[in-house]
Amino acid sequence: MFHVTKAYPGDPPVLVDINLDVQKGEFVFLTGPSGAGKSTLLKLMFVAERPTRGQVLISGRNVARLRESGIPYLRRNIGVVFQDFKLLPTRTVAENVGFTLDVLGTPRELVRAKSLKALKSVGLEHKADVLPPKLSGGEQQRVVIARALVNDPAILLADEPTGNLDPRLTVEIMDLLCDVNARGTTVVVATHDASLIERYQKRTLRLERGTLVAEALGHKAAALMA
Amino acid sequence: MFHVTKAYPGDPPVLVDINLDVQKGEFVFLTGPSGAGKSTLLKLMFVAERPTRGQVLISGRNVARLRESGIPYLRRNIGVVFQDFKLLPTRTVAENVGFTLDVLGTPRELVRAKSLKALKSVGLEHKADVLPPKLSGGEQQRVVIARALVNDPAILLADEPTGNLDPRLTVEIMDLLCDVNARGTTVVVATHDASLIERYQKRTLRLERGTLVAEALGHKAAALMA
Amino acid sequence: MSVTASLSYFSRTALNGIVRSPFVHVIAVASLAIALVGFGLARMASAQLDRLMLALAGEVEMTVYLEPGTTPDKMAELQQALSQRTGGQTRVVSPAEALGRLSKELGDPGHALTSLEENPLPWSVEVTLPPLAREPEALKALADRVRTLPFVTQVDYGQEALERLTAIARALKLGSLIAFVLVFLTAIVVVSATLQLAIYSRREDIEIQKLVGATDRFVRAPFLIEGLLQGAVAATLACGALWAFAFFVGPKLAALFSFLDVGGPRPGIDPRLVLELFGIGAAMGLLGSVVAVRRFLRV
Amino acid sequence: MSVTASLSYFSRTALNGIVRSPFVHVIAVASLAIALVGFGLARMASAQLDRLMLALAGEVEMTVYLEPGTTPDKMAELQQALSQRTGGQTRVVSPAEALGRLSKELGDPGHALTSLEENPLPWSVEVTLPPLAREPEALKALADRVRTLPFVTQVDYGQEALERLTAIARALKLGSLIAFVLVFLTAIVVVSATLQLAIYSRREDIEIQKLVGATDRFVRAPFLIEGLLQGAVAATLACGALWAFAFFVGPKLAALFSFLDVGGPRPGIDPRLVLELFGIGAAMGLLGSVVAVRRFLRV
Ligand SMILES: Nc1ncnc2c1ncn2[C@@H]1O[C@H](COP(=O)(O)OP(=O)(O)OP(=O)(O)O)[C@@H](O)[C@H]1O
Ligand SMILES: Nc1ncnc2c1ncn2[C@@H]1O[C@H](COP(=O)(O)OP(=O)(O)OP(=O)(O)O)[C@@H](O)[C@H]1O
Ligand SMILES: [Mg+2]
Ligand SMILES: [Mg+2]
Repeated sequence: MFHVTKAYPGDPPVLVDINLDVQKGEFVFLTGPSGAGKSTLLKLMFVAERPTRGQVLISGRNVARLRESGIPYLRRNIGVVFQDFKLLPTRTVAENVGFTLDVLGTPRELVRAKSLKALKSVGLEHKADVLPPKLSGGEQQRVVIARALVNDPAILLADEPTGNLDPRLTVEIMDLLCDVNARGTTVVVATHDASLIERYQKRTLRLERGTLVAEALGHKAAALMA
Repeated sequence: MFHVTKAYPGDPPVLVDINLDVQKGEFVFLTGPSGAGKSTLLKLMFVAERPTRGQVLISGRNVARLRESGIPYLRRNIGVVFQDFKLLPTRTVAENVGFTLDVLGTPRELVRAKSLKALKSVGLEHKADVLPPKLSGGEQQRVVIARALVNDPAILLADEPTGNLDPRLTVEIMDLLCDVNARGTTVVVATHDASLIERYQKRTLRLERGTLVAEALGHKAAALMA
Repeated sequence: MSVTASLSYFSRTALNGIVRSPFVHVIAVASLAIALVGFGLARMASAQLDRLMLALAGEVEMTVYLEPGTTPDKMAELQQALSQRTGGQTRVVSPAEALGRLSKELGDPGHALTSLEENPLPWSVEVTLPPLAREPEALKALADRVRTLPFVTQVDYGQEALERLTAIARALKLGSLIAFVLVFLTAIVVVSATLQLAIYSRREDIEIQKLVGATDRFVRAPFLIEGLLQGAVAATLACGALWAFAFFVGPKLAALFSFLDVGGPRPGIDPRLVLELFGIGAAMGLLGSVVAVRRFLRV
Repeated sequence: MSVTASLSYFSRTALNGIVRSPFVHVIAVASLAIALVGFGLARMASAQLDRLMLALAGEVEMTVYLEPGTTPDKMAELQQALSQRTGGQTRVVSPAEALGRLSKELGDPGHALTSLEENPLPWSVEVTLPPLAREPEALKALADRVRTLPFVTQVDYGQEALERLTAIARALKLGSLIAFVLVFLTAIVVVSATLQLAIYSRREDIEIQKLVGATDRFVRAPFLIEGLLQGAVAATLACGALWAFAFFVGPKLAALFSFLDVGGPRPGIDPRLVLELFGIGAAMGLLGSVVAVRRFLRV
């Protein structure tokens, strides 16, 4: 799904000559120190940023050259958990989650039902009608996860999805992501949490200063992080 | 520093009859599941929220009844690392950090020098003149820590200060907080990270659904979290 | 999604937007309403001004003096010719009548005039001119032509007074045109500024909408509906304000000119003006939204 | 912190604010400037209107007709009395002069009047009235008093024409008052709205400032300086616009009234008006900031 990529949004290049291939239906961890370029890499897949050079192939299409008007249709197939949440502070939690469905033109009742189901899967159905600023950090993070999952996307990009969650919830959420993956969704998770990488034993890519320095499975990768 | 406290910001009480005493110069971890009320407890100490009942004593003064005009002076003695960062997107990193000093009326050159020093302590001196939205999640988190430390506060409240940091940086930042504590600052850290609690062996308070359920040292507390 | 379903979704979203951040909407509506009131006042003033000027100008009459000894036959002939040429009503005035009027105009001291043995005044024809011929230039041309008719010795039409009134009318027209242009420019600046700020305050919404895969059209639709609604509400408010103005201030203004008999009772507001206000309000709201939302669609 | 140091800090912060989000500031300045231009135009129009009305009213004269057989002594006495009472210039007109004027006014056909054997007109005194006495009511009272003087038979002063002009003047004054009030209300709404939105877009800044221990005064100061600056810039722009208006449009307006001799060359803009504009601009900017910032200081 991914080919040759380079990107230089700032003055010094943030990502340098990345080569990477994620299979359909795969579960991949992306790790690396703060500022390594993990979020940037995810943004490229999502066309929130365009690569300076190289190409990003998703289902065989080079999204790096996708024209403006095509972007929304690509994004509808990708669920994203943003590191900085990006919740609308003036809409209720259920509306925030349902947003992804509204965009697809899903009928109103169905939107509400599906949103509540997604919220339930992250344990927040009781907060459906609350405004995001009144939620705790971990609750907000789970809302974002619910939003990313609500329309069963083909690809799920999760940027630090458990940074604000306690260990028990972290495991629950990761199990949820594994379930989603088992149902066919390609999942890419950027994380700093070595215990997760160790626990789930998935393919792990390590970024450092914009280059891919290691690719390993489970505890080998976790060992590298210490 | 703390006495009897209760708080009900929302409909169901978020914190119920909390009793807690933090000594001057102590280092305390605050832990508990998502939505337990850790952030709310920190906000009470900071007078960002007022308790519905009970009192919060800081250096012998009941800040729950502090009048509006007294709040700024209290806050100048408290450094805070917010869970949601709260950086000004239109000011550079150095300016954001220097903000705390500007408020105190520190001369301009000194502000710049001190800000750079604080940024250096979190490893970000090279990003001093960048705007916050151009930083990675972990970088933003470190800027907030630098801002909280820049004026050597008497009390440091840190809400999930390492949620977006890789293990190596997490240890660096925690060591920094320990240094600050060693120099006499009272430090309260809210965190989900069991490995931190285990590693640092400090007094740990566990909140669950608004009540203090356990108080233990180091790995005993960490064991409870699994 | 069916058209009705999406329309209902967009309307709901627009209404939600209005309910949730009433502040910016109140401001946008207020500025639109003020602009429309300005426009409506300018229109009403311009209409009133025309009527007022007609009334102020009063009856414009032309007096055509005849040679002594013109026979009644010739007079009738001339009267007809004048009627045709000017399109106004004509009336023959005898020297006796003219003297009577003159002495009346002079008041008491003029009384002595009626006792004169010999009437020094000539026969004349008075022409009441239709409004079309009242422009000073047209009148001058007409007078020149009439002067060449047989038996006519002189033509009089209060040239100076007419020119003065026409100048006033022109100045008022120009003044109201300037005021109108100013009001309109202000309105456009203010409305687009407020709407830009209103949408600026929602750039986060737009950004997030685009991030979850909304098309530009999808993002824009609720804003356009909001703009339309704002325009309609503003037009309603403006109509109310104008009606109140016509009701409370109008009579006072009219009273000042009561001696002029400006015409029947003032109509509240012209229904055409109401339509115009709604049309312009909706157009401005829509246009403002289109322009304003465009700046924030590039994410 | 010393006063100069904090002033410099606040000014720097204010300037930074302007440089970093120029958009809201441009809008605030634009709406302030428009409001000030409206104010300035209203002031200029009102001043011009007064001069214009004086010119339009022309010379107001009162003619006092005397009894036949009044001796020159008595006339001189009366003349002096009238001078004192009215404060205007007086002039005795003989019947011959009066008849000559009348025949001239009547034009050609009136020529016959000069050939009359017996002059039917009385002696009279003409009083040119000073501006103060030109109000119709004052004039009427004056005429009534003059009428009771010895030897006076009648007093004439073109009552109708004067009333007409006065009515026009009043309507214009009322109209410009309404326009002025409208412009001013609009200005206040627009300015406070824009400033509120401008500050609304910075509520995050305020919140964070307060969270790191800034006092209300500390938060407010840069906004106040911004408001002052905006007011000053807006006043400068408004002066420029008014000057351009006086320079380009003024002569055209004046040309329309050239026949009236309104007075010497128009002064560009009155320096007092410039001062007023700066004062009002600064006050509005400041007030707008104060009001707007207050809403966001409760965190
Ligand atoms: N919009 C931008 N403009 C310029 N530089 C940027 C921008 N976004 C990110 N960067 C820089 O790119 C680098 C990589 O950022 P990125 O967010 O990809 O890091 P990350 O791996 O996600 O880090 P973290 O684990 O802290 O979230 C950082 O040094 C950051 O300062
Ligand atoms: N402003 C608010 N108004 C109403 N309810 C609130 C508000 N802020 C927080 N809450 C509620 O209070 C509860 C505790 O929130 P708090 O932020 O203290 O949790 P936390 O322990 O910090 O959780 P996390 O680890 O997820 O950050 C949550 O259920 C939250 O929904
Ligand atoms: Mg990141
Ligand atoms: Mg929290």
